[in-house]
Amino acid sequence: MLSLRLYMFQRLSALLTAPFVVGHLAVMIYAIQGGLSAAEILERTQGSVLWFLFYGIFVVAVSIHGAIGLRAIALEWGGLKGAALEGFMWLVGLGLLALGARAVWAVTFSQGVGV
Amino acid sequence: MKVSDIERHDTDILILGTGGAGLFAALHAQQTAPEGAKITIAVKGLIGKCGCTRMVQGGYNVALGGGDTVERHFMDTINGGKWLPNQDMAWRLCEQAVIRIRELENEVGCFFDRNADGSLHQKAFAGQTADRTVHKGDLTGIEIINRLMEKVLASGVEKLQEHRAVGLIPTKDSRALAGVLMIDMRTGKFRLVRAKTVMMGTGGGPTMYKYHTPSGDKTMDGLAMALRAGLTLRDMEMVQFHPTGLLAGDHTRMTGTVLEEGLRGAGGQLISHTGQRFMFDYDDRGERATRDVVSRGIYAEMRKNNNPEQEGVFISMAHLGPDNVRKKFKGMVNRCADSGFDLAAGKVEVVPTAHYFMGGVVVDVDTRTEMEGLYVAGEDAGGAHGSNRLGGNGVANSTVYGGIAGDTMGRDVAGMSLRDPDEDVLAAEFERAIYPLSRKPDLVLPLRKQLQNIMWDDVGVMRTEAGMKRGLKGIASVSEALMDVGVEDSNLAFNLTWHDWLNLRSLCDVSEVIAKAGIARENSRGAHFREDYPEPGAMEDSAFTVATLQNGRVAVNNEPVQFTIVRPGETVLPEGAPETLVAAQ
Amino acid sequence: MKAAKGITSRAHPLWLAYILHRLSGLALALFLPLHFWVLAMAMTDPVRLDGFLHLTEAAAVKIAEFGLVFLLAIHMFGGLRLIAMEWLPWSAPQKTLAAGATAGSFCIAILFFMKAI
Amino acid sequence: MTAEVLKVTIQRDADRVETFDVPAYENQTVLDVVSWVQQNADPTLSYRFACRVGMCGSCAMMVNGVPRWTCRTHISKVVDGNAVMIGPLRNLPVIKDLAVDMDPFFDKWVAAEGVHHGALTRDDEIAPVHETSATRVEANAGIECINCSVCYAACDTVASNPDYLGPAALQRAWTLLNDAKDEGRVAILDAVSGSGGCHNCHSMGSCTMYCPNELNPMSAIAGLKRETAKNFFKRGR
Ligand SMILES: Cc1cc2nc3c(=O)[nH]c(=O)nc-3n(C[C@H](O)[C@H](O)[C@H](O)COP(=O)(O)OP(=O)(O)OC[C@H]3O[C@@H](n4cnc5c(N)ncnc54)[C@H](O)[C@@H]3O)c2cc1C
Ligand code: HEM
Ligand code: SF4
Ligand code: F3S
Ligand code: FES
Repeated sequence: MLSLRLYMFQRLSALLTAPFVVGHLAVMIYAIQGGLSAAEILERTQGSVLWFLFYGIFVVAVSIHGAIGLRAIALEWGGLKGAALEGFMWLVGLGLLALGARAVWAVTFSQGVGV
Repeated sequence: MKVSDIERHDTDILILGTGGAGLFAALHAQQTAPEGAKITIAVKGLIGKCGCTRMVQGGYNVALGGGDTVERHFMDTINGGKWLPNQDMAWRLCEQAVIRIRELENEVGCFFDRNADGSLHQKAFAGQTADRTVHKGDLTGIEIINRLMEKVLASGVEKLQEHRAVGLIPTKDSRALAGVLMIDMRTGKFRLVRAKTVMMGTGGGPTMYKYHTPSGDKTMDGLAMALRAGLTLRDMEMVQFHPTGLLAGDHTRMTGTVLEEGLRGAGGQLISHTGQRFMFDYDDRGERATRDVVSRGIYAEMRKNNNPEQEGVFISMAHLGPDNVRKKFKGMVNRCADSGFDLAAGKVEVVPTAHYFMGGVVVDVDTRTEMEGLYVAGEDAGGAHGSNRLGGNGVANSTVYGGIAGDTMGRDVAGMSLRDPDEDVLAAEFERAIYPLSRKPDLVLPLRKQLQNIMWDDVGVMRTEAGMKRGLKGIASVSEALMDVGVEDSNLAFNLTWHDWLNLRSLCDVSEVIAKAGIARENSRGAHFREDYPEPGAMEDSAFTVATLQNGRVAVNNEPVQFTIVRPGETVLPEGAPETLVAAQ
Repeated sequence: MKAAKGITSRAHPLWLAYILHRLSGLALALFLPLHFWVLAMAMTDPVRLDGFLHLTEAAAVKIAEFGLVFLLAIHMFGGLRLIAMEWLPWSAPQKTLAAGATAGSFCIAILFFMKAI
Repeated sequence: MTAEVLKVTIQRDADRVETFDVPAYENQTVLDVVSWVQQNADPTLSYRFACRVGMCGSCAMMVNGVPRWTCRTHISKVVDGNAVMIGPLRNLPVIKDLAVDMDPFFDKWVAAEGVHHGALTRDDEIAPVHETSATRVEANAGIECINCSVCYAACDTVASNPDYLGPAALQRAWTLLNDAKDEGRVAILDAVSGSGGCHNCHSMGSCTMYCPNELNPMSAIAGLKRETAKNFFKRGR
């Protein structure tokens, strides 16, 4: 029961996500050389407003996109309907957002504003 | 099952059938009926998905200027019908077609093929003196019926789908119609639908011939019901054969289906069993002669050959270039390919095939019948075509008169009320329909084949008195044998075998009328060809046959044609009008 | 899954593209919370995060990650393909696009894999 | 075909199949095989057909799991050895045996505004239309649909989302949207943007793959998505 609005949000958030995914992948391919470590990640991201924005927007877009996506699957394969379906979508969306926000916060500003 | 089990249902306007006639009647009735009038449409199949209007290929005849006029269309129709048509009906057909085609394009939303300048494209079928046939590729009927069907589905009329009408039930004094007895085919239950006005548009359908084109649901039910209800039928000997039906063997329903006229028009050649072209032996227009002439030519060749292994003749297109044929006749080529034939490069076996029924119920120009409350339009109504229907006049006829029936009913219904049925007739019709359920079950199909062979051999493309008399005996014996064939009654829901039985019942009843009317006409006109009377007779003395049931027996009489608009030898065209406007091919 | 009943001949490129897109989206959506949870350890338990990150050395985990990147790539290309066909006024070379999307995803994933080794 | 006898298995109920031995003949279609069973072996077998030449769209069934027009499918094209499995068309309620209730399909056709919205009347001249204009070409692409429901049966989205209007109805809406004579633009766009609308389609393409008429509902639906998206930006809804 994807109406036009949900459809548009999903497509637009997908388009928004795409450059971030590419960026993220590029960083991963670059970063993974020589193995990953917490320090390495944090060194890059701690205290950076840019990285905060990068991952922040990424998380918001993906939460919207993923929630609407799972809604379709819940409807078609899970048989959810009506309020249960909408509730499920919001739960997924807000859940992803919360977890994502926490993660972004963790890798950027959780130790205070750095250099 | 008992008579008391019949469910009763009331409506104001009841329409039987959803071909061009039925669907147009529904739309027009809605436009003219008083506010709140209930309209019900009942049909043997699904709305818009049965009947022959959907199968129309070539197109729709209408005079739209460019030199062509209603007068010219009318003269072609009269000439084509060999002076037998009811002239007022033929005139109304030609005149109203102009309005109906605009209605189809503008209100119903059909799209017909255009010329490069954006105007409607028109072509000429055989027998026409102007490029007059409007079409949508070679699938004109699909376009017309799909669009009409949408309109009707969206209009909110009451739908009784897969409801088969089995009997017209009059009032006690049998002056007026009270309602129609039906079988709800999905459940096998009976339903009497009372209505103030009923339009019958069940579309005839000469499917009692071994080779036939109409859809499987058409089995002359309407005419059989009308006959039993005491109505007068006219022109019942007039069965049109299409020259090129696909011959794909005994065991496929594909056999008999039409290979379109356009193939011959484009230069397709007919080849006999000896590999020779033969049509020029019969007519100097060769393969491009009219349907009746080509049908007889093919039939004669088949008789010469008389080989049960290879009955038909062949149509060959390959000389026009297989790729060209594939492009121009994609639909036909694909259809042939599905049954294993290569129309583009090879040759395909064909036979004449029963296509259209010119005969039908006698009506006035407003589709009213002798029975108050009953209206008939489309192929069920007789008169507009006389002895032969021009290609393209069939769908024009059903849509024009269907609309007229809707308008007429919409107006008449205001002053009418529901009538009480004659319960005795109701009981008799009910008993008639459940008759086979109490007999020992047996196969229906062999009898149907038997009837089809008899009609093909003895009451077919070429007829003689002796043949038709033999045919009558054959029909009677099938008819009798049918009464000994029962149908298993364990489950009557969607029981096609029961309906096969009822179909054959209608076909037997009407076959008898066809043969009797054929015997009564001792000359050859249009579709009716008597080897023992090959001459057409004097046009001035033209008469048409009328058949009625009198004391349980079919009686046929002749009635003189009233030349209300034009007399033989005269024309309504202005002086000096050219013979034909069609450019020589 | 009612969808599995009835029709049996689904194996045509566009249907495969659809199911791949759906399964990859589903897998991504399931993986994402895990991913977030692990990253959030940066805040709560940096040592354990390192422990996890070291795991990336193990072959099994490598392959899992390869799969993940592959999923992400395949889903992205598949999704862009869909949006392109829906919003851009062309649609004929659908199958080519579907194949192209899969091929592109493979390239990225393999690149990732090579670097990872 | 080499087999002299076909093993024809027919789905009689959700969980009951029956197998019949049917003599093989030349030029036999799937419809002929089904008819043979009803006419000779089991007189109570139910199915539907009318035109027998691929024009009416009332004979579609599942043949070896694939939706097809049975009247136009030569049996040799589908037999597996000498066996074939025939069932009622998918995604529609079964009335009995092989006959399904097509009403939901047509209800959705109407719900998608699949009906002409005209401003002209029978008193107006027929408007000139150029067959080569871009919109006419687009409208013509889907116009030969015979509403057989084969695409509707092929689509998994229809199977799992009862509200989804389905490929044929949406294709009709797209045709009308491109029809210069049609005045229902707003109504159509609204109808296809609702909860069962075109946005449910996942472009899985089974509709286009199996349409016996070689039509392309998938691309028509993509067209609707494009138009509705454009409209979204313009009207903000
Ligand atoms: C293959 C083919 C091609 C043709 N091509 C052309 C052409 O190119 N041009 C042209 O002008 N004409 C053509 N015709 C003729 C044309 O189709 C008919 O003249 C016309 O369509 C008849 O319309 P109708 O409404 O009277 O009947 P139909 O369209 O046949 O409709 C009859 C309806 O009545 C229903 N019915 C039947 N019995 C019962 C019952 N007992 N109870 C309830 N309902 C019942 C049927 O199911 C059907 O819905 C062609 C015919 C065929 C078969
Ligand atoms: C890289 C950018 C991405 C793009 C371009 C993209 C695009 C799309 C598109 C167009 C759809 C709609 C499919 C349909 O309706 O048939 C979709 C569905 C989906 N996406 Fe994404 N997506 C991206 C990233 C992601 C991510 C990171 C996730 C993880 C949460 C995700 C999860 C989903 C899910 C669960 C669906 C539903 C699948 C379905 O309905 O079949 N997507 N995506
Ligand atoms: S689009 Fe094709 S498959 Fe679908 S209903 Fe129309 S003709 Fe049948
Ligand atoms: S199969 Fe169904 S999902 Fe869309 S492309 Fe066709 S409607
Ligand atoms: S019987 Fe009409 S399409 Fe098959």
